[in-house]
Amino acid sequence: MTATATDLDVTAAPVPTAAPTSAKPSSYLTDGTTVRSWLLTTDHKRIALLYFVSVSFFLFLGGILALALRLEHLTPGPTIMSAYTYNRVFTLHGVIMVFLFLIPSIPATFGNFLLPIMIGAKDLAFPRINLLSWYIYLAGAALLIWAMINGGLDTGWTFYTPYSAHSPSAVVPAVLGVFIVGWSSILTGLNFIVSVHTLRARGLRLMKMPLFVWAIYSTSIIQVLATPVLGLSMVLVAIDAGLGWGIFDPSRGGDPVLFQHLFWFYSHPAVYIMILPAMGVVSEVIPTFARKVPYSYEAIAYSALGIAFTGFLTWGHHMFTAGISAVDAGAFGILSMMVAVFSAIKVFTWVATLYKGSISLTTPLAYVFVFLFLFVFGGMTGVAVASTSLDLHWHDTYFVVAHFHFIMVGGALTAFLAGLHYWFPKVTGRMYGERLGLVACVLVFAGFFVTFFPQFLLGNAGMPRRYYYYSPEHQPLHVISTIGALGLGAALLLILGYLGWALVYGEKAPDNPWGSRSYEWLTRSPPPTHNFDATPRFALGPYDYTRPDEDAHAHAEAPAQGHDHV
Amino acid sequence: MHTQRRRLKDTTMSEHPVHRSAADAVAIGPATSEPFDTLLHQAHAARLGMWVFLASELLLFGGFFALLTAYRFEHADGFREAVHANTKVLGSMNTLVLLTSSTCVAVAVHVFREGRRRLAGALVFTTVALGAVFLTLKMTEYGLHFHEGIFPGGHGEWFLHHDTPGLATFWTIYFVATGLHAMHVTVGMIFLGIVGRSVLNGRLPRAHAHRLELAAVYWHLVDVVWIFLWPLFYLA
Amino acid sequence: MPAWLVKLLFLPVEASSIAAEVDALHATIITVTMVSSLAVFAATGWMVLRFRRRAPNVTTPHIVAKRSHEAGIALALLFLFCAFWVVGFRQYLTIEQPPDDARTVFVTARQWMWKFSYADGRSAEDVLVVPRGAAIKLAMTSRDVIHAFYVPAFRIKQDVVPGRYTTAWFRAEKAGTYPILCAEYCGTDHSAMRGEVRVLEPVDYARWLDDPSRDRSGEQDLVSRGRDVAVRRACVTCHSVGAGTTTTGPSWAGLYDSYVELRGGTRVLADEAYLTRSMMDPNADIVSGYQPVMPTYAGTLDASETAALVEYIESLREPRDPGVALPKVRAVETSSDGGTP
Amino acid sequence: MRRLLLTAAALVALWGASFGLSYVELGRASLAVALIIAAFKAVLVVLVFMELLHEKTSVKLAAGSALLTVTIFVTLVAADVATRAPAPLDPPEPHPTHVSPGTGAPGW
Repeated sequence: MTATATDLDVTAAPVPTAAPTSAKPSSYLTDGTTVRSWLLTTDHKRIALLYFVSVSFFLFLGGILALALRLEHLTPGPTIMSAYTYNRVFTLHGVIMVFLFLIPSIPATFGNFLLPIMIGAKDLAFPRINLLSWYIYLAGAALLIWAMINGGLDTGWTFYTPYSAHSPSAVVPAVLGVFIVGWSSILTGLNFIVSVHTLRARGLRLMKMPLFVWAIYSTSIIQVLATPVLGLSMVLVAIDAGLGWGIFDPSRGGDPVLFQHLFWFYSHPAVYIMILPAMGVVSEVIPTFARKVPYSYEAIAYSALGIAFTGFLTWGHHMFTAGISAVDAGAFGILSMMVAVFSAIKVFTWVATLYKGSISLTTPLAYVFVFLFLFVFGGMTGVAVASTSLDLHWHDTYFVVAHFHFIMVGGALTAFLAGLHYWFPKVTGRMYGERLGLVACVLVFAGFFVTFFPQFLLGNAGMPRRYYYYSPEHQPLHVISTIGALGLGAALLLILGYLGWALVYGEKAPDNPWGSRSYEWLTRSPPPTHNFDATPRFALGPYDYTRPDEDAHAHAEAPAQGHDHV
Repeated sequence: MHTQRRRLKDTTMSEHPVHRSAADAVAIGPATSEPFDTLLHQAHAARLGMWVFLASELLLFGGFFALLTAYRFEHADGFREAVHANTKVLGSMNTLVLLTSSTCVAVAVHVFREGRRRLAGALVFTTVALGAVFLTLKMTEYGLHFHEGIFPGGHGEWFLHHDTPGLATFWTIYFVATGLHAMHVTVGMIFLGIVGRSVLNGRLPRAHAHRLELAAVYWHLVDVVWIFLWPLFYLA
Repeated sequence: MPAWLVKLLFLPVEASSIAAEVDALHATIITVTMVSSLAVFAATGWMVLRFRRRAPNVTTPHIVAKRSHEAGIALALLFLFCAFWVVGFRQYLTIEQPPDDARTVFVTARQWMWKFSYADGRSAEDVLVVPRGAAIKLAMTSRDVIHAFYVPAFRIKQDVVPGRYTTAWFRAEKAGTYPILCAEYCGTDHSAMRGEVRVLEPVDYARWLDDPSRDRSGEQDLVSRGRDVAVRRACVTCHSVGAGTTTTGPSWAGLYDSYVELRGGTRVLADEAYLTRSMMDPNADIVSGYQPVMPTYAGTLDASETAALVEYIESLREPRDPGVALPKVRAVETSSDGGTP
Repeated sequence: MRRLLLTAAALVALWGASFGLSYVELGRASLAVALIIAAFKAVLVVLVFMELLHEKTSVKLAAGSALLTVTIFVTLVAADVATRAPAPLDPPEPHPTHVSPGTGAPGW
């Protein structure tokens, strides 16, 4: 590579260190402390925190509902609620967790916070649209919650017609709420895509971006291209339920299976909206704590794009029993296997990255190991379900419930927790206690496994999902599952407790507590409002652990001066 | 080496006015929005943002294309019958109106870049007027349908005499899809109207031509969607 | 598959001709799943011990993946997954295509019961009786929303879609009684929508066929059961069942399949789904001219009572063509024996 | 400018061709013909009017991936409906798709 005046500086010449910062440097947290300065902020970091507070609230709400469902299943008949209530509670749990927690969880919080920093930008390309997307999210969420309180919703989060067209519950406001939340997701994705293409710092090639950026970028593609179809199918359900025009009503020549095509065209890729950012977190945490260059940067980056692409080809595997043609079932079956290959490549690359590293088993890495185990387990059961004939037994049973909870809780939530611990010092400027962190991680793993592993067995035994009454012989497994869920809930509360404590009393975090090479650690903890005090020079790659810390840092720092014009 | 080539591609602009020369960019001055250094840079981001948004819009209508294709397989006879009953002449005139309007706005962008502000403004408002003509024709069509007794949801008298399976579905999708399209036309008209005003009164400097381009590109997408809806609903 | 493995996996008894094959694939893939996830766990665990950080600020080598290795692993996995798919899809095709000698039973699903109509014109609710060893083809449709016909012991599941027929078939290989479940969420009493398959030895089946009383199977037919429910639950104190009389609620006579005008001018078709909804959530659609005084019957009426009531209200429509109306069988179908046992 | 006007002329010509052909009985091919002509028109609008030819790679990527995704979507949905085995039976009598005779008013 040639170094020119207008190009990336890769010369090894040491650069003068930035002037030592004053005793109490301003950060994005202290730069304006009024409520107004938060609610009208266009700073991506503050918006990320606004999102974080919102999604945590909905995680809590969805979690309470999940516990209520588990308690109901302590006995085969009525325990604490009626069938009528049960149907509303599981719908509410699904809708909140999918649309209000999982979809925005990592992209809108960590993605929002870190993506601009990781590409050396001052903010996202459209800061005001970024704030707008949070308000749209809130508006959609408010409408959804309003619908849930005024009339409830008993269609399941899948809104299958014709049931949703006939359901006596508040289908119309609920689906419009989902429609609105969808726009927030599209705008976030749009912002990320444009930022990656136009706001990378000088010399930061695409293939030098941190892998988390690749993951978020791939996620954004799905958000932009799949969400509008969800929007359309929600509008059509609202029309069928509210106006009775019957687009999917068989009595007027409609075909309810087509609704399922439209719905899953979004909702299957939506699974990758949840898991791809999680993979991005894993790709950051492993190199940092193993102090190791990823075994294959390209494999991880390209497989993220590959998953995003093949994600669009596989929705039909939700419909093997729905009455689609055998040809389509076959096509969707084999296309689904492609996703598994891309995911497996990632797992191999991550594990291989550990080889000959210098591994420090901290809380984030512990969560990543939990992720790896649960993700492989959950992913392989996905392969099992995609093997068409097996799906005929498992479809719509607890096996499927266990499978997607392994991916979404075992995968996405675990990675969310990994990211939460990993970036906690950067975001808050405080350190959390490592010992409690590891204890909580073990508890989360145990609680999760005890909750969901029995559900695989329930599915094998032929227990359908969304069942209020179940056969008494399934009771022992349900009781075990409920005990696990209580444990998982307690572990999450423990995390909430010690992180809240650390927020106030935790010791001050250094700028780069983990000795990472990734770019977000080049700035202060917490970062200043414009992310970097001086225009950073990304001279080394984000994973260069072949040099010692001092050497690496020398490359990263740049003199404080005005930024260059592109 | 590779790096350098990439950078060149990113910063050096082609001859086409979409990408002004780097020197021009400096003349244009600083960006008006925080994360960008130059206006040129900001304009590119805005254009990319609009295209990504249009990609999203295309998928929104993609849902209709999928539904129409599938239902055509299921109800071939019903769809043929419904297409024959549709107001073909009016619908086709509307296609011509939209094609003309697209031409107008494309020329408007072109002449605005050359500095012919008044002509550009006039063309933009011609486009808006053509949009209004489109909507008027569309409303006339709806009126004719209602008069015949064709209402969405398979309601109305017409369906008493026509009972081929698929007719209700065709008309419902027709009303929903063209209605959604008409909403996009309206949004496009508002967008063009706002930009057109600032073109006419000179408050949109040449350096900000990308704002006009954004409105124009959006208008073209509305046209492209209609180009496909037209044969599906009116021709065959 | 060996019985201990079936037990270990918590699977139901293998009662159909395809169950053993499907379970074999199941066991294979689950074994691969367990082994691979444990291998990843073990590998990470070993490396954490072997390569634990001994000193801060050490440098590590840059080990670059060989393209050939990456491609090799990817291809090997693709091959493995495709092998699963080939086996699974072949089984799927077998399960989807009924053999030529299959006997047809018509299945009508509705909230929340199953109705089985045999080709000789007789029918029964919630109980499907079949001989062991014979291929049975189910031609299924729904009267309201989507349901799914699921017999865990047979390893088959098929959605039952309104407005069209879907098919499933099975060959039961063990005599006994197996539960039928609805696997597609269909409303309040989804989990109570249960039936059973009685697989009889051929001798017993012949005896059952000749039993003149089997039409009723000792039970009332659905319409008269609905009438009883209407009286027992005091529906008829508010709803008249004859013409003319105005009472607290809308009359049931001629209600089914008519358009009902609601408050606010909306008109809805009184189909099965509407009737069920009106019992479960009466305030969802208030018929114009009536007060919202009806309490919800969700939790009061059980699944079969609801279905019987709907059937009864249907019977009060203007009479068109009385009798059991079996759907028209297309020409391709009539050439076979039509499923007459 | 010349290029814009030439494109406009081509669009109008294609419109005329499509409109004229709709009066010719082509049977099942008529929709295919109309859609192919529509595709040509769309390509002209996108490449010339929307200046996609001169945009940067990122913009081309956005347009291309949207097109690809829509194609996948429509193809795989259509593949299902087109290859479904014929139903073994006619469905039970459908509900009437209309309101009671005489009332032209919509049911909403």
